[in-house]
Amino acid sequence: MEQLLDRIIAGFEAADIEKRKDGQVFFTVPKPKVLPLINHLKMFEGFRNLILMTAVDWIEDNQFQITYLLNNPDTKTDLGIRTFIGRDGEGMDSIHELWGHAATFQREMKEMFGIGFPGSPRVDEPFLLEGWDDIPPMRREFDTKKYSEETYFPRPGRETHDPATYMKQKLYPND
Amino acid sequence: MPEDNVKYPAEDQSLSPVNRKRVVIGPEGEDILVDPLRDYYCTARPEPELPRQGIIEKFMNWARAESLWVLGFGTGCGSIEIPPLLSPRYDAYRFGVAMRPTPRQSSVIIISGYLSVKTLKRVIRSYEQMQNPKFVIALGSCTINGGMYWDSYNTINRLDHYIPVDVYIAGCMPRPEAILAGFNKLKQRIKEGRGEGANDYIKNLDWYKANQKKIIKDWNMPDYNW
Amino acid sequence: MVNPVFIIVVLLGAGFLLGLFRKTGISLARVAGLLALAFPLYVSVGWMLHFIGQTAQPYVVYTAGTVPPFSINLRMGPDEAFLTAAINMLGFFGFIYLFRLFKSQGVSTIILYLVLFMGLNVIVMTRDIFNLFVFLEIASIALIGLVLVNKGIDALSAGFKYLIAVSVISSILLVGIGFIYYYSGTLNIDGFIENNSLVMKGLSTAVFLVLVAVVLELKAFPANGWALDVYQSAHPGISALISAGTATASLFVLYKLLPFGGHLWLQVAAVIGLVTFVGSNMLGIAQKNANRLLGYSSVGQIGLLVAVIGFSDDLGSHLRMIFFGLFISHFLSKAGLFWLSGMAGEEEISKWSVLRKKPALLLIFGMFVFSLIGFPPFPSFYGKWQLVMDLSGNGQILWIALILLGTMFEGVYLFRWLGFAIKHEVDESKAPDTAAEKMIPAGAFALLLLGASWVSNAYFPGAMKTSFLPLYFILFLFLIDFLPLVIKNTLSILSLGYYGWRLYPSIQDDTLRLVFAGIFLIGGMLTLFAGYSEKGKRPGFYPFALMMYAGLIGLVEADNLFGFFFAWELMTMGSYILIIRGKKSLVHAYNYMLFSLGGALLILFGIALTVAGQPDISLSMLASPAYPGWAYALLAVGFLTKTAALGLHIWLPGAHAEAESDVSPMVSGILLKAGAFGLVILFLAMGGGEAGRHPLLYALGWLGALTALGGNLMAVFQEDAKRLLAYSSVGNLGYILFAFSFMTHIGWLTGLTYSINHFLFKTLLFLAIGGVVMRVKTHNMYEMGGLIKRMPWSFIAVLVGIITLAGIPPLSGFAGKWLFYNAVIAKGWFLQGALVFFAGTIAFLYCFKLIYSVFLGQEKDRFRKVKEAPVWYIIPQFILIVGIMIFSARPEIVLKPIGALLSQAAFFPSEPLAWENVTAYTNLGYWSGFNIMLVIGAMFVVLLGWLLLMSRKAQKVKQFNIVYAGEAPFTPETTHFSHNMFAPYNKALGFLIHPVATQFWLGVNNTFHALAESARKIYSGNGQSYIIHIVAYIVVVYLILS
Amino acid sequence: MELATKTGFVLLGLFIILNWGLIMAGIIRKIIARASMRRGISVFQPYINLIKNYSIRSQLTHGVMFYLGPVFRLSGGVGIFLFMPLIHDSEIWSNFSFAGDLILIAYFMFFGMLGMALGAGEGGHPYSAIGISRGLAQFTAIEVPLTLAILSIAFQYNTLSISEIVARQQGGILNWTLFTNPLATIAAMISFLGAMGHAPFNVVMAPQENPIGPPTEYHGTFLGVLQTNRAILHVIESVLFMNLFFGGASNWFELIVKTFFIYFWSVFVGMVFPRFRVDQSIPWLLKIPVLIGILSIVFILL
Repeated sequence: MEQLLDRIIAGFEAADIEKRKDGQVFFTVPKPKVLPLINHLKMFEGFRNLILMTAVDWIEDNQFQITYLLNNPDTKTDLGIRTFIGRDGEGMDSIHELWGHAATFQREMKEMFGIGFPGSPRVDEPFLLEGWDDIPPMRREFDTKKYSEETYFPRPGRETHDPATYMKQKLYPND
Repeated sequence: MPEDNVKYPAEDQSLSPVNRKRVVIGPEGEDILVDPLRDYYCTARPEPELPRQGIIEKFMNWARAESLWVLGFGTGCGSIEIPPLLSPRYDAYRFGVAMRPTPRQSSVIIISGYLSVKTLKRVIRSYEQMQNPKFVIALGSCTINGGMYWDSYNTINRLDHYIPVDVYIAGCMPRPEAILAGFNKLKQRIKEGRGEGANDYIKNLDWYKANQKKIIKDWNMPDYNW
Repeated sequence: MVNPVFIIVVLLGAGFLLGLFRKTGISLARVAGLLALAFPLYVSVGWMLHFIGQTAQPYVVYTAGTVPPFSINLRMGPDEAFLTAAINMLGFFGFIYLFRLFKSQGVSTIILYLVLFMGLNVIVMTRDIFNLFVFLEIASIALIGLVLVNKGIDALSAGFKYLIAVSVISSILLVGIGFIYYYSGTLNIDGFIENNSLVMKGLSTAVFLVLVAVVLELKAFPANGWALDVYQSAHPGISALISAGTATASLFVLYKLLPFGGHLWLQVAAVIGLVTFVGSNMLGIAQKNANRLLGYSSVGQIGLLVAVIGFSDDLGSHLRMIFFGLFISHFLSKAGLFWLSGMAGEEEISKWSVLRKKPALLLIFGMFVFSLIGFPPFPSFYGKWQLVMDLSGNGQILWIALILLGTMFEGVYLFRWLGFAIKHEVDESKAPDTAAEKMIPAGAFALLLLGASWVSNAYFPGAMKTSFLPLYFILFLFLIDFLPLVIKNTLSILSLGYYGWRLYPSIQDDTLRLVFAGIFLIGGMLTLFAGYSEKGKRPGFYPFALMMYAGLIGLVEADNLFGFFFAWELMTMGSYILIIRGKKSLVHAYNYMLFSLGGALLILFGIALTVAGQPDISLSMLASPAYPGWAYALLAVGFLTKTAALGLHIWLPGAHAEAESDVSPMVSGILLKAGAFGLVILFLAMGGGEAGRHPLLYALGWLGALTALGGNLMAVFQEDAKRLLAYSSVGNLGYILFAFSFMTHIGWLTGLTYSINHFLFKTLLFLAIGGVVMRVKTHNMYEMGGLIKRMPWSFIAVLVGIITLAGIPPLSGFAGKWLFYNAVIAKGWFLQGALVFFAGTIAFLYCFKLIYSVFLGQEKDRFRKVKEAPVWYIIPQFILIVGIMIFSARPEIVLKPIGALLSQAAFFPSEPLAWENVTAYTNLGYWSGFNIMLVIGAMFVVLLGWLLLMSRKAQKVKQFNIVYAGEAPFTPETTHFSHNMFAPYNKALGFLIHPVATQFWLGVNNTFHALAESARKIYSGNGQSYIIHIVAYIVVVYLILS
Repeated sequence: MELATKTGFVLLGLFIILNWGLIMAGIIRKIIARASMRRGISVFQPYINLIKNYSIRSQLTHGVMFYLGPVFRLSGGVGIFLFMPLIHDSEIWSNFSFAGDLILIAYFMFFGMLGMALGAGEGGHPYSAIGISRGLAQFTAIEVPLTLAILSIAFQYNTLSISEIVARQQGGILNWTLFTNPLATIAAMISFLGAMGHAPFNVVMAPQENPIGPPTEYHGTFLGVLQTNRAILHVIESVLFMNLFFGGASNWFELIVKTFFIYFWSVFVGMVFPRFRVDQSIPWLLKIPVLIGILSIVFILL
C-alpha cells in the first residue's frame, strides 16, 4: 500500500493524501493526470473495479470536485481519486472506455451538475429528470426551496422550525 | 426502431423519437405518415359517467365499497406497508380488499408516499386507465404537503392538485392499522355516494391537466390515457 | 417407289460434284447440299408411307446384278424405311441448322456431311457385313472430320481420341468378320445367320468379336469416355448427329446382327444396355456441363434401347411399338436438345435461364425434357409403360427396378436443368441465338414430337387410348396465350364447368368419385376465380393449370390403370410448372418433382406388378394383383409421396409456401387429394373383410398418426404463414391416411369427411392468407399484425377456416372428430388414436398463431394503409364459407349417400352409422350437427345481447391504449408478441421435430452425388486410358460369358 | 310448448349452477383463508365482486373481436352446460344432451378458449398473448391423459353417451368408474388439475410474472361475463368428471356434494404444490399421467 502510494505520488503528482481506514486512501491529483493514473491503476495495479464516480460543488472556490472510487478486489484496497475542475463549462475526460458503467455516472453528473463528458454514450439523454429545463438542480446556485414553492403548490399552513431551537424550546423552555 | 426506410420530418424535434411524426414506406412503396400520438392513441375526450339515482345506485355503491380491488403500484417507501396488510395478522381480504395486477380491473389506487415528477407521470397513466368509478387513497404526509421532501426540486407537495384524492392517511409512515382505517373510511365515503372522484377529475380535467403539464415538462403522451 | 440405291447415288454424286465445283461459291454449294439431302428424305419417307398400313414385302436391291453371297444387297423393309426416314430427317434439318457454319467452313465440310449421311443410310440398309464395316468406317471418318470443324485443342484431342477408339473397335470388328468368313464362307448377314447352327463351335469367337465391337460402337458404359469427350467438345449441331444419327444406325446394326449370337447374346445385350442406362445416368447427376450432360443422357438412352433389343424375345409383338416409343422420343428430343444447346450458347446448365427470353424456346426445351423422362403424352411414355408391363409379365422384376432407377437418375439431372432454365437468375447481357436456320430444325422436331405423340395414342393398342380432348384444349390455350388474362381465365373456368357437366352423368351414382370430382372441379373453378385479380397476361399459367386439372379429373374418370397413370403424370407435370412459378420456388419445385417422379415410378412399378403382362388393365385388376404384397406396398408408397406422409413430406412446405397466392390453394387444398384418391382406389381394391387386416394397413395407420403429429408440430414453430399452412396440410393428410387405413365403414366416412373438410378449409385459408400476402408483400407473420381493421373479410374467412380446422363445434370440422372417435374405438387403435388426438390439439396452437399474429395484436406502421384483399379472392372464400356452413348444418346430405355406397357396393357391408332425421347414431354415440348449430347459435345471440345491453357505450380505443405498467409501449414491433411464440413448447417438445427426414434425404442425395463424382473420375480425358477401358471391357465381357 | 318448458328448466338449471359456482368459490376461498390462519373473505364475496364488475360505469373496447371474446367464452361455458346431462335418469335435467355426446363436450371446451384467445389477442397486449400461448401449449398436454381416459371408459362401457355412462355406474358405490377403472380415473383427475388452472399448472394467469395473463385488458362488464363463465365452468366441468368417474348424481344434493369434492381436489393440490413452468409441466404431463392412461387402456383391453 505504501509502495503503491509512493509510486502514485512520484508518478502522478498525488497530494493531499488522506487515509480514511485500513485499505482506503483518498488523494487529489491534477486534472491532466487523472486519466493516466486510472489507466495505470486498472492495467498494472489490479484496480479492476470502478465503484462510483461522483461530484461535489465547491461553489465558494468556483470549482467542482470529481471523485473516482476504485477498488482492488485482490488486495481489498480502495482508492479515492479526487480532482478539481472549473465550474464554468469545463468538462472532464470520459472514462467509459475503461468501464462501460462509467457512462451512467457521467450521464447523471451531466444532468445534475452540468459537467460535460464529451464522447460519453447517451450523456445528453435525461437520466432521472424527464424534461428538466432549469439549471442543473444539484448546482448550489439552484435554489431548490424557491423552485419547489413556485412549482409544487405548497400547502398553506405548514410551519417550519429550526430543529435545534425548536427542541430546545420544547425541552428546556426555561433556559 | 428499425431506422432504415423511416424518415422524420423536420418538425417535432422536442418529442422523443418514439412519439415523433415519421414517414414509413408501405408494401407498395407508398409513403405513410405516422403520427404516433394521434394514430396509436385514442384522442377522444372523456365524458363524466353520472351516477344513477336512488336505490340502484345505493346498491351498486354498496357492492363497489365491499369489493375494493387495489392496483398493485407502489410509488414510494409507503408501499412496504401494503404486503403486511394482506398477511394473516391484518387480513385486509375480510374487508373485500384484494390486489389486482392491472389498472383495468382495479378500482382503488394507493399513492404510497412521496411522488416524484417522473412517477407522477406513470401514476396519471395508470389512474386514467382505471375505469369509472375509481378511488384514490393517499398515504403519508408526503402526499399531503410534501412531508420531509417539501422543498425538494423533484417531489410534489399536494397530490390533490394532480388527481382527486378520496382519503388521506396521515403519518410517516402510517401503520397497517391506519391503512385499514383508511379503507373503512373510503368504504363509508363510497356508500354515502361521495366517491365521485373519477367524475370530478373529468369535469375539472382542464385544471388537472394544466397542473400536471406545469410540472411534467416533456409531456409526450396523449392528453387522456384511455 | 424410287429405288433406294439412288439415295447412295445422289449423296455420293452430290459429294463428288461439289468437290469438282469447289470454286463456284459456297452459297450454291449449300443449296445443292440441301437439295441433295432432301432427295433421300423424300425417298425414305415415300418408302415409309408405302409400308404403313400394309404388310408389303421388303424391297431388296441387288448390286452388281447377282444375288448374295456374290454381291452386296441392300434391303428396304419397314424398319429400314422408318429408320432411314428418321436419319434423313435429321440430315435435312441438321443441314439447315449448320447452314451458317458451312459458310465459314467451306465446301469440304458439306461433302463430309453428305458422305456421313450416305454412310448412315447404307449402314441401315446393307445386308452385307463387310459392306457394313466399310460404311461404318466411312461414317466414322466423315464424322471425325465434322468434329474437327470446331477449332481448338478440345475438339482436336476429342476427335483424335474418337479416332483411336473407333480404330480399335473396327479392328476387332474386322477380325471378327474375318472369322465369320473363315467359318461360314459368306459375308451376307442373312446368309450366315441361317448357317450359324451348323458351325456353332468355331463361330463363337467370331460372334463375340463382332457383337462386342458393335456394343462398344454403341458406347457401352463404362468404356465410353471417348464418346463423352466428343459430345462435349464438338459443335452442338454435330453432337446432335452423333447422338441421334450414328447411334440410330449403330442400333440397327446391333438389331441386325444380334440374332447371330442367339439367346445368350440377347441377354448380354439386355444386361449391357441396362448397366449403361443406369450407370451413365447415375454419373450424369453430378454433371454441370450441358453438352456433356446430354452426352450422358444419350449414352443412357441408347443403353435403354439396346436393352429393349435385348429383350426382344420377351417383348414379342410389342417390340416395335416399345422401340418406336422410346426411340422416337430419344431421337427427336436429343437432337433437339443439342440444337437448343447451340442456341443457348451456354455450357453451364445454371445459365440456361437465357432461354427465358424466348418463351417458345423454353417451351420446346420443356417438351424435350419431359419426353426424355417419359411423361405423357409423349411416345416414350407409351413405350416405357408397355416395356414395364411386358417385363413384369415375364417375371423380369429386377430389370424393371433397374429401368426405373435409371429413369429416376435421369430425372435428377434433367429436372435440375429444366428448373434452372425456368427459374435461375438470368444474365441480362446475353440472349439466345434465334436465327431462323436454328429455329426451324428445333421447331420442326418439336412438332414432330407432338405428331409422334398423336401417333402413339392413335395406333397403340386399344386399352392404351385416352381422351385427348383436354390436351387439345390445353394446346389451344398455348396458342391463345397472347390474349388478355380475363379471356383466358373465363375460358378456363368455363371449360372446367363444361367438363364437370359432361362428366356428371357417368359418375353420378358413384358417390365416391363424385366427391373427389367435386373437390377437383369446384375447387378448380373457385381457385381460378382468384386469378382475375392478377395483372398482366400471366403467360404460360393457364395451359399448365388446366393440365393439372385435366390430370386430376382424369384420375376420377379413368376406368383403367393406364388412364389413371396417364392422368397422374399429366397432373404431376402441370403442377410442377405451376409450383415453379413462385418467386423462390426453384429448389422447392425441384424437390417436388423428384418426389413426384419417384412416386410415379413406384406407382408404375406397382401397376406392373399388378398387371404382370395380362391384357386386362382395368382398375379392378388391383383387387387381384400378380404380386399382392409388393404391388400394394409400392402403390401405397407412390401415393404417399403425393400426400406427403412423414419422411416423404420434405418437398411440401417449400413448394406450397413459395407458390403464387392463388396456386397455393390449388396445390394444397386440391392437388393433395389426388394422393388421397389414389389411396381410396387402392384400398377399395384391397377390399374390406380379410384384406382389411393387411399388415400394410397397420403400418400405414401408424405412419398416418405420426404424420399427423409431426406435421402439426412442425406447423406450430413456423414464422411463415404459408409454410405454417403447408405443414398443417402434412398433418391433415396424416389424419386422412390414418382414417382410410382403418378399412372400416366409419373409418372411411371419417376419411372422406376429413378430405372434404380439408379441401374446404385449406383452400379457404390459403386463399385468405394468399390475399393478405398479396397486400402486405411478406410471408412472415411477425411482420404483420392488427390487420383485422384493414381486412375484416379476410379475417372472417380465416376465423371460419381455423374453427373448422381445429374441429370446434358447431362447424364441420367437428363432424370429422366425432366420426374419428367412433372409428378409433370401434377399431381398437387406441394408442394411434390418442396420438392423432394429441396432434389435433396441437393444431390449435398454430391456428391461434395464424389468426393472432396476422390479424390481431399490434398494427404495424408499414401496413396502416393496406387495402382489403382483392374481391376476386374474397368471393371464392365466401362461397367456401357457405359450403362449410351447409356441410356443418346438414352433413347427412353428403355422408348419407357415401355411407349407402360403401354398404351397397359391399366394401364394408355393415353400416354402423345410422341417420334419424338430422341425428347420426353409431352404436357408441350420437351427434346432430343441425341441433348443435341451432343451440349454439341461439345461445350466442342471447349472450351477445346480454353483453351489448351491459356495455353498449364502450369507448373505442386504439392500439397503444393498453395498460403497460404505467409506461407507454415503445413501438408496435416490440409490442407484438409473435416471433417464436411457442418457445416453451419448443423447449418441451422441440426434440420431436428434429429434421430427421430432411437429413436422410440430404444424405441420399450427397451419397449419390459423391458416388457419381468419384466414378466420373474414370473419364480421365486421356486417350490411352480410354483404350484400356475398351480392352478391359472386352476382357471382362469375355470372362463373364465364358 | 314443450320447447318452452325445456328452455325454462334449462334456464333454471343454469341459474342453480351459476349460484352454486359462486358460492362454491366463496367457500373454497374461505377454506383457503382458514388454512392460512386468516378470517378471509365473506362467502358471498364472489357475488359482490360480480355485481361490482357489472356496475362499473365506463367501458372501452379494442375492436369487434375484443368485444366478442367474452361472449365466445361464456358461450363455451354455457354450451358445455347445455349439452351436459345433470341428473341421472331425469328427462327435465338432461338439458340438450340429445344433440351430442361426450365428444361434443370434449371439443366444445375449445370454443370458449378460442374466443377468449382471439378477444385477448385483439386487446393488443403482449402479456395477453404470452398468457394464451402458455395456456394453449399446456392445454395440449393436459388433454392427452384425459383423451386416453375417455377412450378407456368409452371402450369399457362401449358407449360415448354420458347419460349411458352414468346409467352403467348405478347400483352401488363399487360400480363407479373410480373403482371399475381406477387408472383411467387417476389419469383424468390429473388432467382435471390442469383444466382448473390451479397450481402446479397456473402459470397461465401467473399474476407475478405477467399481469393476470389473457384477461389483462378486460374490465367491468367484460370481466363480469368472464367471471360468470368461470363460476359456471368450474361446476360444469366437475359435473362432467362426476358423470364419468363418480357415478353421476341422482339428485341436486348429490350433485352439489360431489362437485364440491371434485373441485376441492384441484384446490387442495394447488395449495400444496408450487408452480410448474410450461416447459416443465408439458413433459411431466406427457410422462406419468400418459403412462397411467395407457395402462388404463391396456387394463381394459385385457
